[in-house]
Amino acid sequence: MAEAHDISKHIKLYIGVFIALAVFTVITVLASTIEAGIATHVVVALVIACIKGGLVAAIFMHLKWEKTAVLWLVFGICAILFVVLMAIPSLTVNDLPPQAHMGTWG
Amino acid sequence: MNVRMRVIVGLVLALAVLVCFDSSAFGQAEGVDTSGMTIDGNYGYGLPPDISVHGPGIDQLIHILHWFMVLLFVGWGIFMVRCLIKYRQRAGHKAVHGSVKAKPAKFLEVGVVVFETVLLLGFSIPIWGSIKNDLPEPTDNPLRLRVLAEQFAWNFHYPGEDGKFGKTAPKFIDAAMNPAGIDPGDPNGEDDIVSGAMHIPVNRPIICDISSKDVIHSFSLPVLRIKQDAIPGMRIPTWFQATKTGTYQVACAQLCGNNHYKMLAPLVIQSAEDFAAWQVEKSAPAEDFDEDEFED
Amino acid sequence: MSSETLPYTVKPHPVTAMYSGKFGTWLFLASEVMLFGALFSSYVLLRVGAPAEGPGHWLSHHETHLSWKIGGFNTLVLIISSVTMVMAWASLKMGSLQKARLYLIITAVLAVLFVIIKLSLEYIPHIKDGLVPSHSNFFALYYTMTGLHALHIIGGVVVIAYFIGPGAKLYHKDPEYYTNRIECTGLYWHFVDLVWIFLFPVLYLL
Amino acid sequence: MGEDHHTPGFWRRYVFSIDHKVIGVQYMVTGLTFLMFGFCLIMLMRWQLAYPGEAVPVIGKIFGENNMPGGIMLPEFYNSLGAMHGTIMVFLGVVPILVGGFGNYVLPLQVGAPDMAFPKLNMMSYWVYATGGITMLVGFFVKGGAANSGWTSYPPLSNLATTGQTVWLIGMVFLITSSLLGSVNFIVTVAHLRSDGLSMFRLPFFVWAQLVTSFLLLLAFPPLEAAGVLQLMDRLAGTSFFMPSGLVVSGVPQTVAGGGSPLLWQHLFWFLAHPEVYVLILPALGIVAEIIANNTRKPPWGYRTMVYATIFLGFMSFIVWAHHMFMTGMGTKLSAFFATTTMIISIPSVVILTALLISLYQASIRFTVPMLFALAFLPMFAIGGLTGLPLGLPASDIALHDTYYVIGHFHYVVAPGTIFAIFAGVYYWYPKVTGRMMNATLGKLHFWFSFVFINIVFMPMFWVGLAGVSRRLYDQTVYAHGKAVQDLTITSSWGAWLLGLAQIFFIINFFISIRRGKKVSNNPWDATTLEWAAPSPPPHGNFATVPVVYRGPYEYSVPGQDKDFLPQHIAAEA
Repeated sequence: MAEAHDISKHIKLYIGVFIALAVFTVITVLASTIEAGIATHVVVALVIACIKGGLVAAIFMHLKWEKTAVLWLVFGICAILFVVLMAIPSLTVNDLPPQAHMGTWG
Repeated sequence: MNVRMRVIVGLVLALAVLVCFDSSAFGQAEGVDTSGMTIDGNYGYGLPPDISVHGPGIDQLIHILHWFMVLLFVGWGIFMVRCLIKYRQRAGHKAVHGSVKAKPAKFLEVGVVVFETVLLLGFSIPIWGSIKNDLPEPTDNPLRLRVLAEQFAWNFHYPGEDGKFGKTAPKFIDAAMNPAGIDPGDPNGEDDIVSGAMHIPVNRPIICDISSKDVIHSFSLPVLRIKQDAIPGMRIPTWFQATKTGTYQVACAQLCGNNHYKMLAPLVIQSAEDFAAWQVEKSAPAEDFDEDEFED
Repeated sequence: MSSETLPYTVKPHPVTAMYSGKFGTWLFLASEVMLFGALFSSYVLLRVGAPAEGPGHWLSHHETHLSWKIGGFNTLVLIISSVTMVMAWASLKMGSLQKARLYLIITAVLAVLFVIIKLSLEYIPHIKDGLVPSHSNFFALYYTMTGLHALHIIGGVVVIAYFIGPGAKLYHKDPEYYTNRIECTGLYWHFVDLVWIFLFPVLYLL
Repeated sequence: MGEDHHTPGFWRRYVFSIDHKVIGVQYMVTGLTFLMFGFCLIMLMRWQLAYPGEAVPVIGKIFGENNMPGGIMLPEFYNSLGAMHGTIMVFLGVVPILVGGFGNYVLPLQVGAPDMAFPKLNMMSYWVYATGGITMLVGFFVKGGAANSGWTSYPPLSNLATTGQTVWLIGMVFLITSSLLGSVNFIVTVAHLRSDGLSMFRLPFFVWAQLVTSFLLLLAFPPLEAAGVLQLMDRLAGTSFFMPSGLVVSGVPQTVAGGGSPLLWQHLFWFLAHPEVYVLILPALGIVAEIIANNTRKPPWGYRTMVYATIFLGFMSFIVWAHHMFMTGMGTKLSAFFATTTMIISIPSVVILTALLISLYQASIRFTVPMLFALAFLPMFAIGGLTGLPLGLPASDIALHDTYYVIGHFHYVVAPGTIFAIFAGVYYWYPKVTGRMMNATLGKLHFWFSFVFINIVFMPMFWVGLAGVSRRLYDQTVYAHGKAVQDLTITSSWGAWLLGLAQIFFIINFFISIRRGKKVSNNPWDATTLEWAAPSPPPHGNFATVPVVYRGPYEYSVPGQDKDFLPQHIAAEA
């Protein structure tokens, strides 16, 4: 674990991350007001959210300083399963049998 | 003593599994009487009678699978029983610490893999594709009808003479007169037939568009080897072709409420002429829908 | 069994390089990822699968009446609370319980502020306008996701309050153990912040 | 439990204890009670199945006019019993016994730990579980009875169901939370609290099984928790997550917003519930492997293979779930994908089973009571596994989906499979917990009667299923194909009642042996793993001296040794 004098260096970093997060929040709001297709908006918003999330995880949650393979193993498993979980919508909406119809009536 | 009993029990089990198919001989005779209806077919302990074109494929797959299961189980069983007898603890007998090289086990595992691959690619996927994917072309002259499930009845909606379904909407539903919610203002719907019994012609492809008004049901025709969930908000086609006339049963296979068990309808497979006659009789303007005796 | 005699409650394990509490917290967060993942997955499914128009269609921005200003301000509140949380831990590392407590208090106050803003400027006016969960799938998801998130915040406030108050006694007995507990609380707190970082664009901007 | 407020420490020692052994016993006793209760529910249902519409003799009247007027079961009560049987058996019986009971008691001992990594969390998970269990039972007393939409609770049926369903959902949220807390605890315990020298590949197979199980619980349960919250919202706040547009219930168009998807629930549910199947079976395999190694007096064949197979099973179990949904209108591509993953997942199961069978080869087999149950587990699990094949192939599934064949299949896996493993484990570890043996004669009677009757219960179901009889039918005789196999259903019912009677041997044995059982040493089975190095029963903190591990878990019949077993913690002598 980091020593006391490292910590004081960290504090500057924390302030830097805070400013970055605030700036990204402003950017993501601004980006959403620009005229563009929904796909572009989704990509931009998610990329910015991922960067922000990455900063929080790396700096605030100290992942940058963790020296542990075990944790990455857990993250790896979790990430794979998360991807599987996020595949559910496409499983439900895509690959219906031919001539299947959404809706009971009509 | 334990060992001997084990052998006997094992043998009885294996025998029991062996007679598991083609065992309709144990069953009851033709013409079972249920709910005041005479149902055709010979029902017994094995698979029910099969009167569909694609059914033999499914039955064959089930048979092959069970022979494979019996073979594997008996093989395992013989090995196990032999081990239990030969390597039981007794004076002068000691276990061997070292690990045996189990080549047969590897063969077995590879064999299982190969066999499963064959079943999957050679049987299951083609059969599934032909039932769920390759719907009959219009040139095959299929009869298309809608199956609309509700708690606890089946509604069979036929397009009638013109081959076109009338528009449907929930607001037109009238439990007695218009259970399928056909728009009275739609000319396509004028000759539509809605019946509580499923009448279909023999030897002609049937496409059913299956849906539900309320909860999830499952449209099951055991004698035709057909099953498809009826899901509200979706209309899913499935098709089949019957090879024999007679009166059978439509079943619900998915728990749908208190009277789930009573959610059955007659399945009447008729010759083309009889079916045409039935259609004419039903589309006569007098009563669009007669209350079916199976409905609650 | 008192936890003092269990190994690795304070010192990191040589293989995992974490003390037990931290490993446990990370595992718990992994399950939280799956929890919120399932909700995001449902969001995508319901949005993509919704009819284009008519009953059950997905609400457009004009129909949701959600203000990005309030959402954005709340985002800032949470980010600041994350900074103060990590500062609390850093202060403990530098040996000052006094400062750490101050930072924890700020964190808790910001968290309460977040909830108050959410309630008074969003939930209550919305419900008065008839934008209740049963209004549409958008609002159903909005209330479920933000509601679950708010419950996580409230849970966090309880834990933080415990460590400001009675829990702080541990510091005098075993400062390192206390610091570790604040670190674990911090991990959880940052995760809650992280979830909001995704919730904000998904619900307010897209 | 007494009202013993005067003795200080009673509550801390026996009720709100943080000792993993007390918690393990609490889980075990609560779990076994629920198991028996769940079994009673099905014994009651089996009367209606065997003799539809006839009044239940003797006890029929006590269930009240709302459930059984004149002793005749109503369909709604039948559905409640069915749903609660499934829920209680899986979530309140088997999982708490396997993971909470055996896992809590045995796992820390087997890794040589003084306790679980988070003892207070451990206590909390038990009490959250108990709360969940009580909540589930409360369902029977609310208006409309307990949940009656099946243990799978498919919406929209469950959305429209009576209040019992809400209670069920709240109960599930408790149970899921309890499992999550427990699994975090298990993983950290295995990772951090192993004795010196106990490397991962020296862990007993049971510990590996528990570890993989914990990961399954940790990562598969949260989606169901989310789904449960969504269904609660549907039921309480009137949302329509699972309600599509255009629903018409009993002829009345519904006024909900609509736009939801009934299949979303099924995906989220089976995302948990398929891994859940492996949660039910992996610890059972672990128990069986322990007992087979101990009673064959030789190392089990292919220990590493089994470990890898288990890890692979765990992974694969997350990507097979949609084989429960072949009939929901799935295209060819998806069904082919899930059929393929299902075939793939059968391979490691075959590998584990084969490894356990080969372990019998060149062994010296002791037919102790736990060994009898463990041996019976093998063919029973084989039948359960093999009959999964026709269900995993979409084509044959068309005929067999939602029939009694499915019931037969998964009951062979969990009843004569997992529950036999539970009995094996109880007989095996009983002397560790109490310091006394259970009676062997009663145990053998219990085994043979159970073995015969349980097959009479479940074997006929395959024929009933092949005949095409749907599951969850209140009365199958309304169907021609159901009437033809009614005599098999009657056979099943008698099997179930006799199986119930056979459990009396166990119950008597279980309670009498606490006081009257033969006193035995710390290691009555001549076993090698670390739990036998502790005193019986182990004191607070478990081991007098912290054990150091010198070798793998199953060094039996090592050549050149006096005894036929070499415990893990004994330093080798030349």
